[in-house]
Amino acid sequence: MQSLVNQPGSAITQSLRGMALCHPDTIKVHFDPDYVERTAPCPSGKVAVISGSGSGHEPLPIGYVGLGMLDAACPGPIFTSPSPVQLMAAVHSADHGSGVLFIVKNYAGGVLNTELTIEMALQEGIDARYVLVNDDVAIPEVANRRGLGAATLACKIAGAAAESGYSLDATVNVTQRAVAASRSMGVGTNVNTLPRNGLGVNLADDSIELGVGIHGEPGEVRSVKQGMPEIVDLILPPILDDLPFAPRDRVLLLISGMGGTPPLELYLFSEAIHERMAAHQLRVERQLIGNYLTSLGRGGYTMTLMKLDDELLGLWDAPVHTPALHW
Amino acid sequence: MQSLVNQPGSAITQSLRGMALCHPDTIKVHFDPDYVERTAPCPSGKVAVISGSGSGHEPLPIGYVGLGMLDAACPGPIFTSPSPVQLMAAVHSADHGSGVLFIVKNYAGGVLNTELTIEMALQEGIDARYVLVNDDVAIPEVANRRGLGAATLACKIAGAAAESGYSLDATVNVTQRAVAASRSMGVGTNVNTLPRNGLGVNLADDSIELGVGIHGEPGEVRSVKQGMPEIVDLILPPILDDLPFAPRDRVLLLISGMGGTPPLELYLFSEAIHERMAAHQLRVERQLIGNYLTSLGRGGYTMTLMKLDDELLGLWDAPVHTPALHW
Amino acid sequence: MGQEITTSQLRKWLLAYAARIIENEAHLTKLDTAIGDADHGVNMRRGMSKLKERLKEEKQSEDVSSFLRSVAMTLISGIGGAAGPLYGTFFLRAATSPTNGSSIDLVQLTQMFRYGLDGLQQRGKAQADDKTMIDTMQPAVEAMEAALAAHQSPAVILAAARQAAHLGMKHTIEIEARKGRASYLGPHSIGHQDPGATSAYFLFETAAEVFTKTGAG
Amino acid sequence: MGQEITTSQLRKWLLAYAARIIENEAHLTKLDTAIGDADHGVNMRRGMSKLKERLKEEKQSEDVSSFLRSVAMTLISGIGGAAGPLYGTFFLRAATSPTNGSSIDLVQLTQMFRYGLDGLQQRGKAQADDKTMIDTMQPAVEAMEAALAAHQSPAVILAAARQAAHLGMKHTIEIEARKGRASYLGPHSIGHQDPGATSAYFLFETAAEVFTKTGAG
Ligand SMILES: Nc1ncnc2c1ncn2[C@@H]1O[C@H](COP(=O)(O)OP(=O)(O)O)[C@@H](O)[C@H]1O
Ligand SMILES: Nc1ncnc2c1ncn2[C@@H]1O[C@H](COP(=O)(O)OP(=O)(O)O)[C@@H](O)[C@H]1O
Ligand SMILES: [Mg+2]
Ligand SMILES: [Mg+2]
Ligand SMILES: [Mg+2]
Ligand SMILES: [Mg+2]
Repeated sequence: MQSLVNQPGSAITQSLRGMALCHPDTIKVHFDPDYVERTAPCPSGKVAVISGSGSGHEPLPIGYVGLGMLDAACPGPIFTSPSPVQLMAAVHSADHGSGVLFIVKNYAGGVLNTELTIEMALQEGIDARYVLVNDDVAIPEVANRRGLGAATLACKIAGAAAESGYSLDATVNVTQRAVAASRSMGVGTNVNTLPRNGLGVNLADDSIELGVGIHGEPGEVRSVKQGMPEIVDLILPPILDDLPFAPRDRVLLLISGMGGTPPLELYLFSEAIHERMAAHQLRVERQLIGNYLTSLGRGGYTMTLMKLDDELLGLWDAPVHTPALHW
Repeated sequence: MQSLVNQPGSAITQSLRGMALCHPDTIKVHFDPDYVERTAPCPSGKVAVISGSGSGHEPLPIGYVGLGMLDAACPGPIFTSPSPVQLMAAVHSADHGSGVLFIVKNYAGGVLNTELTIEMALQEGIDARYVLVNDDVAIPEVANRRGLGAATLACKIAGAAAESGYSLDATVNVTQRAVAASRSMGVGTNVNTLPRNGLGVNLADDSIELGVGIHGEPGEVRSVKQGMPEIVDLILPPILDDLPFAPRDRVLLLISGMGGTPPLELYLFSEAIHERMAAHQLRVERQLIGNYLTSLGRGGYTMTLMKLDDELLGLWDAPVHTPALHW
Repeated sequence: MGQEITTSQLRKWLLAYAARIIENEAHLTKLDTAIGDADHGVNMRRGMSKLKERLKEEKQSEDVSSFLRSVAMTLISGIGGAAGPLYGTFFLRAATSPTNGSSIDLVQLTQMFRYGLDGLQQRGKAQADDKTMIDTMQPAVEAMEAALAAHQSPAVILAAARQAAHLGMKHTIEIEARKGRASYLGPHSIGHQDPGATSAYFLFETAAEVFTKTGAG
Repeated sequence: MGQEITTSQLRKWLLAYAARIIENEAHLTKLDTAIGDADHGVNMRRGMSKLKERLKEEKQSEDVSSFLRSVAMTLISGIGGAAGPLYGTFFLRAATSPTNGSSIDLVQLTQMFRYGLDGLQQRGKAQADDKTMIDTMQPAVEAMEAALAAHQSPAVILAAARQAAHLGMKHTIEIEARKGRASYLGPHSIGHQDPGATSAYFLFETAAEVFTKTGAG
């Protein structure tokens, strides 16, 4: 039933309306230009935190709108970043004079649209900045690294900081620290494909795609004979060595399915990760397992580690009330 | 990467361990026989609520173990109900002398294993009963109706009743009322298949399988030209007419993906449902949208409506602290 | 009727049964793929592997009842699904039939099957023609009882059981399922042989092979 | 250099451009499927549909700058992805180039392209040979400037731009991507023509067609 999601335009609009109808106490949706804002009132002087993203990665970004996280979010077409017109509408809704922070995954479209929006906002006298999320160690050149699970973490950290009264500078700084302390990698498990086009080749039953992107960007096809532990041994060293993470580091572990991964398999993946965390003497202080950054209905998962300190831990634990995160 | 989930035995064990490692504050897992128990202490005199299920439907049942829901749960092999040996181990762990209630989806294996277990428990002097969950209106004969989303609701209602001190009789009664007030139906969207065997035929891009089961039991293949509203119009009348639900009824709406459904599509489905709820003047007092009853990684969704009264609403709202439900 | 079947011969029977099921795992799963959830072979093989483990320990002069009870518990924990409690109840109840301690004669063997069948039927509440293992077992047990009443030889009694079981199993092809997962298919279940009726047939087939060879004469 | 291009002729050019892109939607998406995320055609078609809507309203004696600015805003809101802000910035910046009010001459047209290119390059920070639309635009603008300096006729200037754009577009087949999604492919991006370089080529192709026909002479 690929066609359900493929109706250009209207599927996004209806899905957006669906999300708002499912969470009427938390979010409010606007159309044309499309954006979503929180219903919870803002403390005065609060910095606005906004994120835009192509659709198909739900709950990101709309599911992160609400108290303690995003003030507003904009969904683009499938896998295509939203326009400055949408982003400016979100700015006008969320800005209360203390400035705006955009959380942007490092893809050309997201960065370019945000930079253009920031120029427009500055012309209107609104102080606007962005933090670039680039946690994907599958890309060797740091400048080209894509944004993965750290986008979820950055939205939470920035939102908690803003909610608790951090200034724009301070919110930018702590969010940049959160991203700088995070590393991720993705694994595709079923179809080596661009979901939109139904193209692509089925992976063999014993094969994965290592370092896959969340828009069908291909990874490296590897045959895996030993099951999950072998997969985790392929992604963990690049993650751990890059920061690097060291024994006794306190970490936050985020495991996200890509939308087509059975929960059974996600917990299988988690088990192998936890075993290695213990072997590396990493202290998993907090964890989140579920669908937090998806790629339409493809099979696969991403793993993200963030090195924690007391400030980041406090901001992570701060109350949040959104469709996707709630505590 | 079908093979990851298909390793008989060890995949279940490892996934179970994974779930426990992800929720160490909430659940504790035992092996051989396999069962999971809550870590939260039980109020004295509390009735024990237990559910067993074949694996592949996660979070059901293990994700519902914890304060305010299940005291223990047993996972069987993929799509195969757990054995009386497992269920008795759960009984021994959870029974504190006030009796045991099993929540059983209406499939031959589940019912037969539970009945055998109850005979064993009675021989040991333990008062044990079961409530049969049979909410699937896709099956015309009421006696054969399968258990779908009402299993999640029954676990919550029974758990809240037991936690708040209901007797075994009273817990059985209110849980039976909850099931009797619930109706469901499933829709398959991608592969008309038994996931385990990789058999089956891909559905055409504009086709769905109406009334599909959660173990690959086939539904009726239908071509759908108008998208989601048309799908909802196929499943809603059988659900509404069966109870029947009437205008101004207060209802709880549960929408669950089957494990391979993108969140975007699930919200699209929700939107069409909400529109019809309004048209039928049904008052959606509570709702849950996500993966609550899955069928490995297949594409599709189930919709469940429960007619609410004050008692059921109160039990639904009662605190719960499990891997999958938390408030 | 002087033939005595010892616990050790019952063990041989069940070892032969386990081997036959394991040989036929793919076949049973294929049958369950057509009208069920594609696991009957997997379930039975899992149970049979445990049963073979259990049967390795040959205890000296074990009595028939406790032997059958331990077989039952092994199958209950090992098979799973619908078939586990059904076969388990069959042997649990068979274990309560009359014996001579560590052996049974052919009258008692027939009673053992009757007790097992009745227990299984109470457990599953299926009738003849519901397209289940009952359709194999009920005619087989009735054929044994009739042959016994007609004072037939052990070999003839066992052959009659096997033949009736075979006919019953084949009969499931023609009928519509009213119990178990196949019942969801309604009339679409017609034309397919029931997997449980098939695994049940092997009970009588191997009984005829093992008890005729070892016991007759 | 007496030829004047009016706002109405710019409108004709962009209508021709929109039509050319819409004809080539599948082709552009196919190119983006090989080395991107399979949406460049979809993105450009979405933008061009909006642009056609916008161009329907023909305002009397609209001045070139505000016309180009409104084209920019339409593309910014309509295209999305990476291409949206890039083409948007191109026209936003082009709108700041010198004009004669409601017309421009060929010098000013060349300046308009130069302003647009510089703006796009500042926005995207791509260099020549990064395998992007820059590889089409930069040689095309340089060819216009050279032909202008050599006092060529309008037709020759526009033909030079089109030819250089075409060569630049084809050159992207041979090089490795260093910007945009195709950069994730590293050396695997070689052998594929860049989708953005292709959509950018049509700007110069339709300019040559429209301005040579309507304006020259
Ligand atoms: N109520 C019943 N009474 C007797 N036999 C039954 C009953 N329900 C199911 N069966 C038998 O069980 C078989 C299926 O067993 P199996 O596939 O192992 O379990 P499941 O149906 O749980 O997957 C059916 O082929 C049928 O013969
Ligand atoms: N930094 C950049 N500078 C110039 N052009 C770029 C840059 N990044 C990408 N592009 C162009 O954008 C094109 C892709 O556009 P499109 O597919 O619409 O957007 P997206 O990459 O967001 O899906 C590429 O083919 C390339 O020509
Ligand atoms: Mg894109
Ligand atoms: Mg089964
Ligand atoms: Mg079966
Ligand atoms: Mg693209």
